[in-house]
Amino acid sequence: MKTFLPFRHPLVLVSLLVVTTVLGIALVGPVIAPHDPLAINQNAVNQASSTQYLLGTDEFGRDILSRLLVGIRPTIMVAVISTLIAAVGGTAFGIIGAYSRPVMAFFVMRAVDIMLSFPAILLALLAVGFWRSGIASLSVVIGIIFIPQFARVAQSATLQVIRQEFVEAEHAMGARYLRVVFKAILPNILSPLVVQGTLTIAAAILLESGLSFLGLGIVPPEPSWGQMIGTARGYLNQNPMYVVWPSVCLAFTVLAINILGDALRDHLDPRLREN
Amino acid sequence: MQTLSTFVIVVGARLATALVQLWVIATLVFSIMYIMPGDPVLLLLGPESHPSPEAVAAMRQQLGLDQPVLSQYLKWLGNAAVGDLGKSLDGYPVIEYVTASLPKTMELASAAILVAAIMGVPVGIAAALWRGRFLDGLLTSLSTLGISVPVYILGSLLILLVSLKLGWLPSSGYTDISRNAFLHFQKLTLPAVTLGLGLAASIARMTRSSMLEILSRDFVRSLRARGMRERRVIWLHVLRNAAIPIVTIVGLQLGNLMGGTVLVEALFNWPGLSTLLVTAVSNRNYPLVQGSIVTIAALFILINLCVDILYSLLDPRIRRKRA
Amino acid sequence: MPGREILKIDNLSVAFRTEAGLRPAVNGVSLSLVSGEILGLVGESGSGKTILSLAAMGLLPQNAVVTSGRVEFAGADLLTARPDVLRKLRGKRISMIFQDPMASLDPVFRCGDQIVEAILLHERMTRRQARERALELLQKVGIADPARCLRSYPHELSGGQCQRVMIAMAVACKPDVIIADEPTTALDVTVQKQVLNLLRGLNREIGAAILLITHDLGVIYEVADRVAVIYHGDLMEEAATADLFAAPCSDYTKALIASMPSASAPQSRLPVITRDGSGMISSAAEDRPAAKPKPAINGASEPLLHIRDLTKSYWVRENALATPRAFRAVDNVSLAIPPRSTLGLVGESGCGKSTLSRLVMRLIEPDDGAIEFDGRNLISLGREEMRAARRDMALVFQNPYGSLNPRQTVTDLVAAPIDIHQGGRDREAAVAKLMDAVGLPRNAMKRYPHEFSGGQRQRIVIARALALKPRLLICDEAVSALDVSVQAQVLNLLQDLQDEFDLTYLFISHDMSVVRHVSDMIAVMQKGRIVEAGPAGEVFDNPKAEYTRTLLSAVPKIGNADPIALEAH
Amino acid sequence: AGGTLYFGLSAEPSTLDTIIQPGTAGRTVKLAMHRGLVNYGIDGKISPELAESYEISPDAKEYTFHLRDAKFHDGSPVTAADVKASLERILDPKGKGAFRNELSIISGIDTPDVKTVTLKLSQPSVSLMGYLALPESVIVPAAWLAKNADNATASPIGAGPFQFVNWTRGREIVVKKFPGYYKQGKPDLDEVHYVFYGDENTRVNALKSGDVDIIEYVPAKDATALEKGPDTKLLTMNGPFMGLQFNTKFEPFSKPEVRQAIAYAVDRSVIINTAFNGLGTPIYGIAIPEGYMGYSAEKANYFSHDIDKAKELLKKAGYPNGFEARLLASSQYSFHQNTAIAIQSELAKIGIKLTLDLPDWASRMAKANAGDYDFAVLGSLGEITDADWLSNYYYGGDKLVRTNNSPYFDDPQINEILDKGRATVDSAEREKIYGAFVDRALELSPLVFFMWRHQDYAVRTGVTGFTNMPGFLTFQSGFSIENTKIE
Ligand SMILES: Nc1ncnc2c1ncn2[C@@H]1O[C@H](COP(=O)(O)OP(=O)(O)OP(=O)(O)O)[C@@H](O)[C@H]1O
Ligand SMILES: Nc1ncnc2c1ncn2[C@@H]1O[C@H](COP(=O)(O)OP(=O)(O)OP(=O)(O)O)[C@@H](O)[C@H]1O
Ligand SMILES: [Mg+2]
Ligand SMILES: [Mg+2]
Repeated sequence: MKTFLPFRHPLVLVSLLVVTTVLGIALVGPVIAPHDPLAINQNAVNQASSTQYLLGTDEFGRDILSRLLVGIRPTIMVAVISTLIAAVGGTAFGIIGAYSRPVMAFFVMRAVDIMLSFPAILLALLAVGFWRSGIASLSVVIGIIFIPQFARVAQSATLQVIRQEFVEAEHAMGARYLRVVFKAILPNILSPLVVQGTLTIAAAILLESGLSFLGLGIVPPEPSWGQMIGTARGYLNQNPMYVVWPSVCLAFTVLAINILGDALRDHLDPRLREN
Repeated sequence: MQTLSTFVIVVGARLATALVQLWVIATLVFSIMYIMPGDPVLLLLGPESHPSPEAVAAMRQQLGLDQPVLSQYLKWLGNAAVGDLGKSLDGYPVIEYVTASLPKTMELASAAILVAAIMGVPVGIAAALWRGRFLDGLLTSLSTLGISVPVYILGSLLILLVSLKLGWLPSSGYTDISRNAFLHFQKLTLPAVTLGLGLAASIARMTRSSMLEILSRDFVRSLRARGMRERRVIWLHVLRNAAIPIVTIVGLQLGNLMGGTVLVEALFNWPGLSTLLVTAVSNRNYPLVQGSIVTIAALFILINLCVDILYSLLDPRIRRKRA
Repeated sequence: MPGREILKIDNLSVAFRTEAGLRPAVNGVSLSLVSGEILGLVGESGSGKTILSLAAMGLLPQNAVVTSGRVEFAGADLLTARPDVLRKLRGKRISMIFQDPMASLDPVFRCGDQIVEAILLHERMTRRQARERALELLQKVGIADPARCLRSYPHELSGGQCQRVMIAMAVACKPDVIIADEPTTALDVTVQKQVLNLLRGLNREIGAAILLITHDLGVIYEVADRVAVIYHGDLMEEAATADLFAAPCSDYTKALIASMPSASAPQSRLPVITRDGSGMISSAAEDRPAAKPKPAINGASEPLLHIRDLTKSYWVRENALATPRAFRAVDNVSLAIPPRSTLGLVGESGCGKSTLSRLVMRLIEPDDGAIEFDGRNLISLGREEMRAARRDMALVFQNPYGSLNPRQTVTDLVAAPIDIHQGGRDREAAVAKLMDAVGLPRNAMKRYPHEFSGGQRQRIVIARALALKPRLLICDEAVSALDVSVQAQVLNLLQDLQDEFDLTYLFISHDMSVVRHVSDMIAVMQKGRIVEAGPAGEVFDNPKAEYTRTLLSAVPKIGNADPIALEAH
Repeated sequence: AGGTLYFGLSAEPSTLDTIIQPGTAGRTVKLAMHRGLVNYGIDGKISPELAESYEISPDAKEYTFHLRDAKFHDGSPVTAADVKASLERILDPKGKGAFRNELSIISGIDTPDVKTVTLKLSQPSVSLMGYLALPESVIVPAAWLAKNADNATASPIGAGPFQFVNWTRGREIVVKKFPGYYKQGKPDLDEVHYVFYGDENTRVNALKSGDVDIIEYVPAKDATALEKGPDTKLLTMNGPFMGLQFNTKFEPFSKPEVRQAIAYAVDRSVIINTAFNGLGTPIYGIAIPEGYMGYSAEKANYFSHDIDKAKELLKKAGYPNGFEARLLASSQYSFHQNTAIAIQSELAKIGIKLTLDLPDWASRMAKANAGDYDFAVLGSLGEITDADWLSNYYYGGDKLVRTNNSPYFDDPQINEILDKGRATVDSAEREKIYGAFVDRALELSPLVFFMWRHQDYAVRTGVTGFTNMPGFLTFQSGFSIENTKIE
């Protein structure tokens, strides 16, 4: 039996707690929200914290706490799905781009270059043209946007790994392509990938608010963290806490994910594992 | 001689591919722009005007938008092939827009990357060296802030503090270096720092991870056994071995800075390529969109080429013998 | 010249933190090193020699803890010294030659730059001077083409060349103490002699004290003044060399000496050290039923592996801008190995042995020539056919650490061929059996490569290569890091497998007595060419090529006994 | 006196072509460089500019202008020929003149002498003066036009207070004082830099930090802070209105009862308090500013916030349980989006379930022009102060889908009233006509209005003479740059 994570570190425990809480709230958020997240209260616009509104209200007088709680689900779904898409797709491209026949690798990497230089805004607009706005389309678009970045990271790491003798040893044993990829390459490029993954999760949440500007995103008035941050930035002077709350939630979630990522990363490196 | 010619062939081949890539991109953009909803003529004729169908038709004809898509495409391609990016729908040559914003974007991007690298790499190294200790936790938390606080908000806070409260730096704008060099750099500082801080965080994360990977290698032990200063071990040997993922992420960021800094450019009113692109897209200014994307893509391809070359310079094992 | 005591290891104990608590590696060892002397340190593979020397340098792995003791050097306790004090001592006054040379060089810097850097760390001179010095050092350690070596990156050098680069760096600043951990495992006997002479010279010239860790008792006998024997982390005995060989005290030492391959007839079973129920250590060769008769060597039978005119060049550059020049690493080599026989390949370090073995596995593509395996030309095989063909061939890499995936456990590593070709059937059991066969404890199965000693890693690689009982096994210095007893165990194993399963071996080694012991035929290689080949007896007794003679004369001897002559009986 | 003024514009003008309506930012720059025969002055009245005086024939079919001795920036005098050439360019049926339609009643342009221009109309119109006063009807030299009419990159030349210096793409347009301007002592400023600040927060910060001296389009959320100062001053004005336009082609919005129900259902103060940060004035009738023709205090509160009435109307229309519909707005402008959100929540109370369609502005415009929506958020104003501005919003006619009207709304009665109003010279008579219009318009309610929104400029203290022009003219406030002084 392998122990999966170095659970013992208190920081890791706390992070685990944060992430499970976030996931838990994603499930039950609408139930525990103290107010209707969409209920407008024109007499309580941009208010600071009070007993009625624990974290204050937004520009519509809606309860920020409720919106945060309800907004977790779309936020997390978009972040996780898009990161998964980007990670799987990007890693595949990257490995092919480094560890395949030269012609194939060349074409794959040049295709990645093309995707990389293709502005997100166009891709998003294209998606708006074709799909209804929503979590699925948004996740796919964001996932695609981050694929090439993953691909470059995976490719560079793979390039380094495949020059090492243990990959040669796999060849000498007659290992199939996929075995080399999964047993020799992947475990050894995992650390930059884990880092890239944690970076992508944060970036995806933030990008979501950027894309809602183009009409692709969680359609208002439905809440999501990215959108809350995006809107709140306009009210920095008037209602500074409006931007603080979602930012803090995001920061803590991302921090927890990062710490878990680090722990996972360090754990996967047997030379660093705490004995 | 022979090396020189192989070099020329290799680079030549890559440049030729670059042209193909640009063509693919241009073609994709062209198709997307036509699929996308929105009509440039309506926007050009003014939001509040109620153009007659004749006027719209006349305008279309004048801009060549009445032609079949394919012939418009071929015409654009023909011109682009000889380096003519065509005219923006407002009549100005696209190249004029591009050459105006390109240097500004490059300047901001380089400054930001410089800030990011100068901050990110040492932070990453420190986190790796103190792995699992307090400093690591602190730096991890700080860089997470850098990742999860949107640049826009970071920038707003900086403006609020440095510019509005303290009055140290101007809040926004761009001044030509020839007109007032001091003011020029003053105005560059805040946007570069804002962008740089966000990027520094990712660089730090990647540096930490990559350093850890190398620090556990045996050769580090033998370097120490030779009595090498820890500083030299870390900064020269370990860092160089750990450089490839770092260079990758810096290259990616540099590329993103070419066309992905809309918010920061807007916040600091920095007239760069991203703003150009976004304005062009929102005005459905097809030639300008084409022109700016092709420029951005060219930069991207160039950066990637440099990064690829850098890989082989950094790690001799990646160097491939080409027949 | 009564030397003064420079390095004093006093009651040193080191342990590793493991999931099961502290696991001791070194137990209360006391040693002292006197200037001007060479102290040989011998002991079983995994007995803690490397850990002991790392402790002395203050370079223990992260998970190691010193549980007791002191290491005194120049009046300071190295175990508690401040980092900058340690730094100033290291390299300049006390230096170390590491066991695995490939893993110990920075892969992204040219070897020349690394040597120059090592020199400039402690000596005040210009880069240019340092470069000249580096060149000179490389010449001294017997590198034929020092200029090219300086320009090369570690991966462009052979194992022996890397090892000599390490040695050059260690001696560059003429330190007072040199800890040499298996410094000659990859060196042919002539170069080995040259290197040992260099160390000796330093030892004489400036009175440097040398701690020489090696498995080669011949080397110990020739160069060491005193010998310390370590077993399972305990110091067994310490005596002057002559005394020790003449009258070993401890059982372990006695057993060790008795296990030397030179002490047995070729292809006979070698004695191995065993511990019986009462803890008594003894050396014994168990008999096994007589082997099947070997096929006749002068080949009526079709050879299993037939190499014809194999040629391979590497492209090297004089400088960054120069035109690459072809460097022939393997030059028109032809060899034939009949099934169920062993071909011993010996030769100068850097002559192309490892390249040849890679070529045979088609890990690199030859420029020219043919490789016929079981009648099929491997070079004409497609990707998938080649993959299948590799089921029947295995290669034990020269650098055991490099060829082990750092993120896999020993079980996964050793079971790899089973997973690849047999879908992982009965892997656990198979691995456990292999572990026993190569003398590794079962509890090693869950550990990762970095937790092992050099010799243990080598055994993991051997176990992996044997997992499927390939028809052809290429061993590239496969037993160089093993002490004589373990070596004997492995050689016996190879012998048994050959007898039982008709395995064929291409055995690359620089240890002439080992080669003599295992080989049916011998090929001698120099500068990429085969200079002599023939039945083992003939080549040893009646060498034709000049180089073969030089080689044979350089073999270290114990007493007046010529180990190879001994073999002949 | 003198000095350089930095003016923070909300966008980069898409063009400086005079006859195109380029939006506020472009107009502001245009009004620095150009003058028409007449323009709207800072008091909101028609002010004679290049024409010293003018007469309108009693049948309102002939307008005569007497030009003053004004010069263009190239030194040439402003002549009747220039006026003719400029107007003809607008009237070109294939041209891109934004107000060609409105001005097309001009059937002939006579130039009896160099200083006199006579316009003959095909039908009587009193609204013509308003259209001539727009920044799109300014006069440019005939010679310049002959050379540069189709050259968008030519440096513009006009007869306004400032002359063009350069346009740094993406950054700013610079103009400098024209010494030969026909108004004595004007302008005061030596140079004006029109700097483009697309982002509203950045624009506000630039003003606060002193990077610019004037900004337009002050976001509602920053208005109070800028008003308080201490370094800034707010120039506030009720300008544009917010409302809804309905696609009347199909049910439910083809039914006037449904539209009225919506007018009753929406609590105006919710929109004002949320989307506009409390700044704005509710409209319960038709968006005719007080003092404009057609305004009636008594009809100004035709609707009230009355949910019951709204439900009743819905029932009458056959939707007792409400219905589902798509509301078009744009995410590019937060006040559009926020208005939509507020409306969505208000209409939910009478059972109307809305899905919001919030694309970027270009897509929104394309949809509006194709009539591709159920109903849409409208944020606009009248171009001219004359009551005829209503035609643009209510007239049916041959083009039933326009940017600002309710698509497919075509009521013969309203069309007739509007035609009559335009041709009637007597203002008492007109007053009555537009009174009738208001009755009919409220009854059918093809457009529903909610509020006047503030259209604010903010200046740094020390900037004087800049005027936020009243009512619909706020977007032409750039005119007052000729009076602007900076300390
Ligand atoms: N990092 C580590 N973690 C845990 N155990 C280790 C580690 N390094 C070495 N060991 C164990 O410590 C023991 C002593 O190792 P050491 O490397 O000193 O052996 P050695 O005498 O040098 O053997 P060899 O001759 O094979 O090189 C071995 O049993 C080895 O498995
Ligand atoms: N990738 C490479 N590029 C250039 N030269 C190389 C490369 N690999 C090996 N060489 C050179 O080819 C020669 C043969 O190397 P090889 O590793 O086969 O030697 P070897 O016989 O195994 O030596 P050793 O006994 O020291 O291991 C050496 O001189 C080495 O420097
Ligand atoms: Mg060892
Ligand atoms: Mg070798």
